[in-house]
Amino acid sequence: STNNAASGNAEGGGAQAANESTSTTGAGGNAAAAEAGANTAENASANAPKSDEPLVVYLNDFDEIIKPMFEEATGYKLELVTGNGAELASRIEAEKGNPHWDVLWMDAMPMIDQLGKNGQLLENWTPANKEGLTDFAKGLIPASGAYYPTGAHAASVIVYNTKAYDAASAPKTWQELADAKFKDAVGMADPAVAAPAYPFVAWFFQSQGAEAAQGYFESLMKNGLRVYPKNPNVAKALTGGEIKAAALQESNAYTLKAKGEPVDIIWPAEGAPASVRVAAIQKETEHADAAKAFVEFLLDPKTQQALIDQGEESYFEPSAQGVKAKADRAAEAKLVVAEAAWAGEHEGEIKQWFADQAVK
Amino acid sequence: MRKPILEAVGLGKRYGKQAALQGVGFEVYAGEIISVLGPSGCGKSTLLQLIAGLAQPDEGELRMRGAVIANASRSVPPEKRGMNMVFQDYALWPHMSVFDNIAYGLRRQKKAEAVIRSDIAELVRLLHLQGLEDRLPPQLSGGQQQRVAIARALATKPDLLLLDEPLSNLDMRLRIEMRAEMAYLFRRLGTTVFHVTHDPDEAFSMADRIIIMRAGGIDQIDTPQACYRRPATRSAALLLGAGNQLRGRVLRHGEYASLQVDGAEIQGVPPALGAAVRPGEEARVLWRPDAAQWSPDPDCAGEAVELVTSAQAETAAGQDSVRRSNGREAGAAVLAEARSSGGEAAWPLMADTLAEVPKGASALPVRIVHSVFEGGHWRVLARTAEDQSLTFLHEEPLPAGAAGRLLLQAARTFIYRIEEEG
Amino acid sequence: MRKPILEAVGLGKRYGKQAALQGVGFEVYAGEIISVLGPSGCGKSTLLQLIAGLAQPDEGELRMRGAVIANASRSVPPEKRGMNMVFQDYALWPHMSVFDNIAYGLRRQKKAEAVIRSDIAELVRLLHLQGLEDRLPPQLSGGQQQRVAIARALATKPDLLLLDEPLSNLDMRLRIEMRAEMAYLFRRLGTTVFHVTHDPDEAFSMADRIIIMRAGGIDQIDTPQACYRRPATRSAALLLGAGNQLRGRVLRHGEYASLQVDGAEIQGVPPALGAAVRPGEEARVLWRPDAAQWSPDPDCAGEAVELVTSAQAETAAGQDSVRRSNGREAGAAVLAEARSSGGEAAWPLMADTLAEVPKGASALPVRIVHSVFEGGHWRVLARTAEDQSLTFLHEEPLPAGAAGRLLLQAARTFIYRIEEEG
Amino acid sequence: MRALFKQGDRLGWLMLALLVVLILLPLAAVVIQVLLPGVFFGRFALGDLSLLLDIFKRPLWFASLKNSLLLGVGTTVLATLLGGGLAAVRARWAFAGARLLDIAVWLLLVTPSFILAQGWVMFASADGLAASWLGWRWLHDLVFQPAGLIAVMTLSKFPLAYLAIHGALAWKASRLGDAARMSGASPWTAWRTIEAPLLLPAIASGAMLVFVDTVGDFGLPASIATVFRFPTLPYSIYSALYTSPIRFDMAGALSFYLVLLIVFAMLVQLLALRRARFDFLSSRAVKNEPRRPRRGGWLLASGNALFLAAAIGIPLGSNALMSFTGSADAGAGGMTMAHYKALFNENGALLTGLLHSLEIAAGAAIIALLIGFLVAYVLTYSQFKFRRTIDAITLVSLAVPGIVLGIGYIFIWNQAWLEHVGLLLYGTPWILALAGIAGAIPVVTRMITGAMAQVPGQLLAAAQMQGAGFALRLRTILAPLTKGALLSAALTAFGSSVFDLAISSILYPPNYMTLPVVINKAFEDLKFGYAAAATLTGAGLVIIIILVLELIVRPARRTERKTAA
Ligand SMILES: Nc1ncnc2c1ncn2[C@@H]1O[C@H](COP(=O)(O)OP(=O)(O)OP(=O)(O)O)[C@@H](O)[C@H]1O
Ligand SMILES: Nc1ncnc2c1ncn2[C@@H]1O[C@H](COP(=O)(O)OP(=O)(O)OP(=O)(O)O)[C@@H](O)[C@H]1O
Ligand SMILES: [Mg+2]
Ligand SMILES: [Mg+2]
Repeated sequence: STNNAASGNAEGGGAQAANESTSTTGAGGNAAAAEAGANTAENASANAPKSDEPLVVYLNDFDEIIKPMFEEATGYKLELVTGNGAELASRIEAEKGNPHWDVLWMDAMPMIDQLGKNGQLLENWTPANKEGLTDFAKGLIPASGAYYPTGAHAASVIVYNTKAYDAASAPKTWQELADAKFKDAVGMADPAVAAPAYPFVAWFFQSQGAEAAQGYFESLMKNGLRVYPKNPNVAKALTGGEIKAAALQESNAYTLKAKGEPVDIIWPAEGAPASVRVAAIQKETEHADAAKAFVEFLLDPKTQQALIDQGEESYFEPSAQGVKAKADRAAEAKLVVAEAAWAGEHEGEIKQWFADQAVK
Repeated sequence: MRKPILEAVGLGKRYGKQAALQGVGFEVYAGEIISVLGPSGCGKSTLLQLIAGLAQPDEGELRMRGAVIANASRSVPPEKRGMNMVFQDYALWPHMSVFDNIAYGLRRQKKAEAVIRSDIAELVRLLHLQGLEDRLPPQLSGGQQQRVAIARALATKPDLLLLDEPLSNLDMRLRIEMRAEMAYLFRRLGTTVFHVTHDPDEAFSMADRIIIMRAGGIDQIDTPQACYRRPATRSAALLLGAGNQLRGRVLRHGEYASLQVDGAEIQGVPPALGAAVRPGEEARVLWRPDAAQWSPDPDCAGEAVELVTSAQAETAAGQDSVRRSNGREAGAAVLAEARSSGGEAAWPLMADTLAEVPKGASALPVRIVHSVFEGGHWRVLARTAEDQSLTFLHEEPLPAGAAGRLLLQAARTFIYRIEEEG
Repeated sequence: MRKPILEAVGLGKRYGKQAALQGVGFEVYAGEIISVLGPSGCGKSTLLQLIAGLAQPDEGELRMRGAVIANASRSVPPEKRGMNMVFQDYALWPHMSVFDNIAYGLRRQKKAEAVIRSDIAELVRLLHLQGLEDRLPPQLSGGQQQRVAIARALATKPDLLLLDEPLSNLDMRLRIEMRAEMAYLFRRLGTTVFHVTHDPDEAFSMADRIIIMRAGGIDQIDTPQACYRRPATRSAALLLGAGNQLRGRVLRHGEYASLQVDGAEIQGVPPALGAAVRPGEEARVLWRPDAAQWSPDPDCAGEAVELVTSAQAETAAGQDSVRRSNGREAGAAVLAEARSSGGEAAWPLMADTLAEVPKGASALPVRIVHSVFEGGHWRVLARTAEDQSLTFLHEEPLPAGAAGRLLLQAARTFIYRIEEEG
Repeated sequence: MRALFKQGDRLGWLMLALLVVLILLPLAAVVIQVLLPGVFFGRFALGDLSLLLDIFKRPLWFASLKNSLLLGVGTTVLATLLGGGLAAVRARWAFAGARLLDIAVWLLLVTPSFILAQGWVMFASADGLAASWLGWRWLHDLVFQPAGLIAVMTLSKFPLAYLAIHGALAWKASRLGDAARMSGASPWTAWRTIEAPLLLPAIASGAMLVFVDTVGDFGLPASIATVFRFPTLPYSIYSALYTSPIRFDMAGALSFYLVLLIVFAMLVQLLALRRARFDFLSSRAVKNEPRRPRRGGWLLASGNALFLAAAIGIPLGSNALMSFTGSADAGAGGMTMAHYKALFNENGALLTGLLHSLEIAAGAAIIALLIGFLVAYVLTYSQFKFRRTIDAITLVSLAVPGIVLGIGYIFIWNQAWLEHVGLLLYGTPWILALAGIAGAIPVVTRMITGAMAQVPGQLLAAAQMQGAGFALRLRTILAPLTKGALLSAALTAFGSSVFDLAISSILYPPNYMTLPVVINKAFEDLKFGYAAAATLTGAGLVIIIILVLELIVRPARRTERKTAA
């Protein structure tokens, strides 16, 4: 992409940067909006009636802090729709005829990847902050540039109740969860229902092949695996004693631990399948400048640092270089990612397989 | 000529397969009181429902002041018809006090509260409901509920008032008082009234015209007198009290027809409607229990007299000899008077020469079964030679088994063809 | 001596402050039919409720076959009393067909289904409900509902049957038929019956004894004849048809008392209960409209005759002269007959010498107001010299304004003290 | 009465139109995805109709259908018995704590089912309160199995039956019961054969509500059924919707089966109510006043207390504990008011959410009451041809998971052309109000229909004869006679839509948080204490509002009695 250089110097999602970047995209339809973005809100309203409308972002986390942060930093107004990943996905799909969102910022990379494939996302735009991303993050950016990762966290880590096990007796690898030692003691979220659980199983299916993965999960189920609708249910079951160990979303796990619950976290050596939070812009957005400014803002290391320091879901691996992860987050946290395109394509059948397991 | 306020043409109404009304037509003139008489289940309430607009006819048409208010395809809603109604089951609102029940219609008319109060005070007085204004309907007796229902309907001073057996739950005294007062009130207000009743006396005393119904149709519409004197059908005759009916074979036909009944020849008025009776065919003869006069057979006379004597002894001395004037039993007496008054006596009956049957009358031999006290008279059950049973009224009880003859006046004896059933 | 099946002693029941019943006591013998008569709201239904066990007395006691079944502290539940009841408002179950309504009690008795079917077929026939067995109650006419209610109560063949105005919604013919059939049935089955009615004829024809109630208490318990001949209270007299009442001042007291009423002296039967009337005090005189005989003043006679003549012309020729035997109007005729029959004439009245008043009778000068047709007779409204109004029955209408005298028989004229109100 | 027809017909069409717009259209929009998957995005490719038959091929779907049916029928039977029994006892007798029963019923009704489920899980799980505090280890196995699920469902759903039946008990058919006693029936037989059957319309309504609500519930079965797999239709719908590529067509096919279940239930109801009449209110009808029992008052009181301890104490007690400790493990942490404090200091997210929810719920309840009342009128008194259709539609929004309906709402109300006519309601709070109304209609209509069945048309006809127009008749005769049910219906609608999560989470406009969204979010962020505190506070507030409203409307009864005495 040739455009990214134009805003290479920009740090933060300033109005200035947005102006420059759009002026070079050559996307004529956006010219008016671009100009408006460059001026103050009042000026803008005179030229383009839509420009003082807020930017609408659908997101599943960080809703408390992102709005003031962004508005303060850029002067754009922001409106948020929060929800869990699955609900938002449905909503986005249902809105397909007349989308209300300008930017998506969710940890649902396979789904967003599919949106890109269906041509719903703004492509061929390179944010200035792309260069500042880590290699791991850069590796996740699709060729079309339809979305950019803002961070990644483990869709599942192994968490155990310290009252039941100690560091020695606790399960340490994914494989171990199928061990008879842990019969009737392990829980996880239902990939058919809980959005974050999908990247977890997708990695098994992609890396091990469908059969091996199915064999693995079947062995877990035979071992009395309890499948809860969502991760919070798993967390409660774990602290409540219903189960003793679980494959639990990273942020949930650390939240529990931070609250003083008797749990401990194990990062399996083979890696924890990651859920990648990405940001994407709607193709037909009428607020392209603000949208781009928002994505730039998210890729800004300062923003990411702020999210880690103040955010609710602060346990993640930042995508920008030079950002320090949470201090109590394991240093050796190894993330592995199922390829987004692959995961997106196979999502239907894999989830279906899991849903059908519910019958057995 | 007066224009009718309400006209019905060929009204029909069915419930499922069953026809509750068919081919009903009549006219009602402003200010008239019409009483509808008919056996239970003949469609009286259904007719009122159609007039009220609470049901829609399946056939025919209803017009009010010339404008169609209901036919099979359209129906002016009840509240726009300016009528009111007393329902057979009262339909009082259980959640409202007596006062509110009565005031409801007045409030709908947006009357001032003071006017409402005084109107209701008046109605409450008229219907003897004083002191009950604050009760709820379930706290009233049956008759009180019925009176509240009447008051509620009278309150709105409707053009046309529909009354469905409005006095059925009242004691006789109140009923007679109420019907007199209501008739007076309606005439004073010029209210047109359509009044269903099962009490012929009520119909006679209130109505300008009577509609006699049977099995969903109308048998007769006429003045009370005309209906009384010549009921159009057997059913009408039965309704109007002609409770005795015997079968016989027609002998002669003319101004009076005559029938061979169990050996005796009975003269009577032939049917006013339909085909004339033909000699030889079977027919029925009907008369009111009070239209027959008992005359004992000479050989039994002594017995009968004896019983009368013992009955006299039973009562307070001296009262009995005049006790008889009470009522419907007095046929013989009337005849006696007619004779003694020297007028053109149509029935020159000698009280002592019983074999002689007066002109215009017939004699039917009967045997007494038993006697039932009914206040002013005894109701005597008897049987004819061929065991058809009948009743008549007599001033004293008659001994079972006594034989004698009943004298029936031709003008008050009605003959109907068998096929005019109902 | 027979033992009573049901005894009531000092029964009292109040609704809030208002006493619906007080001090009610009576005895009922097995197989008796008791009719309860009383003005609307006097407590008849309440009394039935107490007997049925649906309400509990506040005072007094009810015994059945000697055992207490209800007093203020205990009450045998209704289903254990072996009674059944026809409710004034029928209380049919809307969710059950006619058949199921009637079968309910039989099913409770665990009768075989075949027996139930045949029992019900019988009842359905008796009550003319053929073809309605599968209907739901709201799909019946008022009279049909009432008959279903009767059938339901008869079905269980109770020891004691309570009937609350069971025939009020039936036409006259059916009413007379039903009461005869029911009386026959009860006597055959030996059912003891407690029967509330507002129709004196019904009471007279069905009852062994009549209870006359007023304002929560009992005024009279006696045989129909005795009640008819000497109503114990003014209220009873009114209930039993003595609808005329005038005020006057007592002149004399004795076997017959006499009253000065608007200038005339009227003789009548003094009250049977309570203190005797004292000369000088105010009192009321009551009589039945059919117990009075009209005699026109000589100077008006021509006018009256003329009207009679025109009335004759109005009807079919030849009928009119015998039309009069119809009914309650026949006082004069009776007298005439009495005279002509040569018996010990108590009332030697000459039809042409009107000034002469027979012994045992009184003459009251009146002036005619108007006449109302009532079937067999006309009801004539008249006023006394001092404008008290009254009615009597006459065979023909009388011209308004005509003056004349009413002849009242002392034995059928009742005198009551003013304080015996109600 | 029959003449209320014409009016009924006009009204019938109006109501049908309204219900179609509010409920059927959105649902149809989803179901039609089976036929025309792209219809709302301008693609008219024919879908694969064989999807509808997949219910017999896919093990999951088939099991879901079976389980839903089992759960629905089981819960319906038990909850109707329980609710009906309680309502009968409550209406007949006055006993200590009777008022608590009412409150408990409202509490259960307004609390979202996932919160109730959570309470049960906390209590009954292997290391839960029952095991750790009371040592009831057996409880775990008892609860976590299909029968246990049905039991828990029963304890959560009986309020619907209770309210529907209690509303219809406002008037007493005592004369009819008396007639039965006279025919030799014992009090119990009289109740069984006369009084209870006369309540059949209300019982059927209650049962229907329970059935439909059970069949449509996702949260509770999903949470309880973790140990034993027990997928239900809503589960399958969720998994279809939460699977990308998102399969609206599958959700549509499954919703179609939910609708079939309703039709099935309605057939059963039709059979039960066939040909009978239940209008017993006459001039003799008296208001039902609970009496003190002669004996056994304490039995009722303690039975009630025990029952409340189970039905309310367990699910809400566990949550309450959670709200004070933030942890299911009661021993840890100790008691704290922190969560409650937090409710009010986090820049008021909860407060504004709560206000939004109350606003929407109040508006929705009032409008739904109006619609429900008119719909019930059409169902009860008119001969409108499509009465059954109306009847069926009113139930749909309860059975079909809110998210499906929500998606339908998006389809319908987010079409670009609507913008030109100013009706682009999606994205505005109006859409929530509409959805709220749609959600409230089933409950409202059912409850009112049950009570209305008792009022004979004759009473309306009488008013009509007095010159009262349609609206007036409804206002002065029908509404007062069904007042109890109307109140229950409105309050139920209000209470349950305050917490209606599914619909609001998919439809809420940007920056228009509602209470359930806030709570759900706290839950997802593992702020269990906060979530519990927010739920209890919200529920408490709603209950207070409900009780106050009841106090304002109900005492009319007492004054009425005074003037009567
Ligand atoms: N809803 C209904 N469904 C079916 N049949 C009905 C319905 N209502 C009335 N009927 C029948 O129609 C006929 C006429 O009924 P209607 O009520 O008009 O009689 P009625 O003349 O008023 O009798 P009654 O004097 O007993 O009140 C009756 O045979 C009755 O059974
Ligand atoms: N529930 C009640 N509350 C208050 N008063 C009542 C109640 N029920 C009846 N009453 C009153 O008690 C009196 C007696 O009523 P009851 O029903 O016994 O009269 P009734 O003799 O049967 O009259 P009717 O012939 O009119 O049916 C009436 O004045 C009535 O108003
Ligand atoms: Mg009728
Ligand atoms: Mg009564």
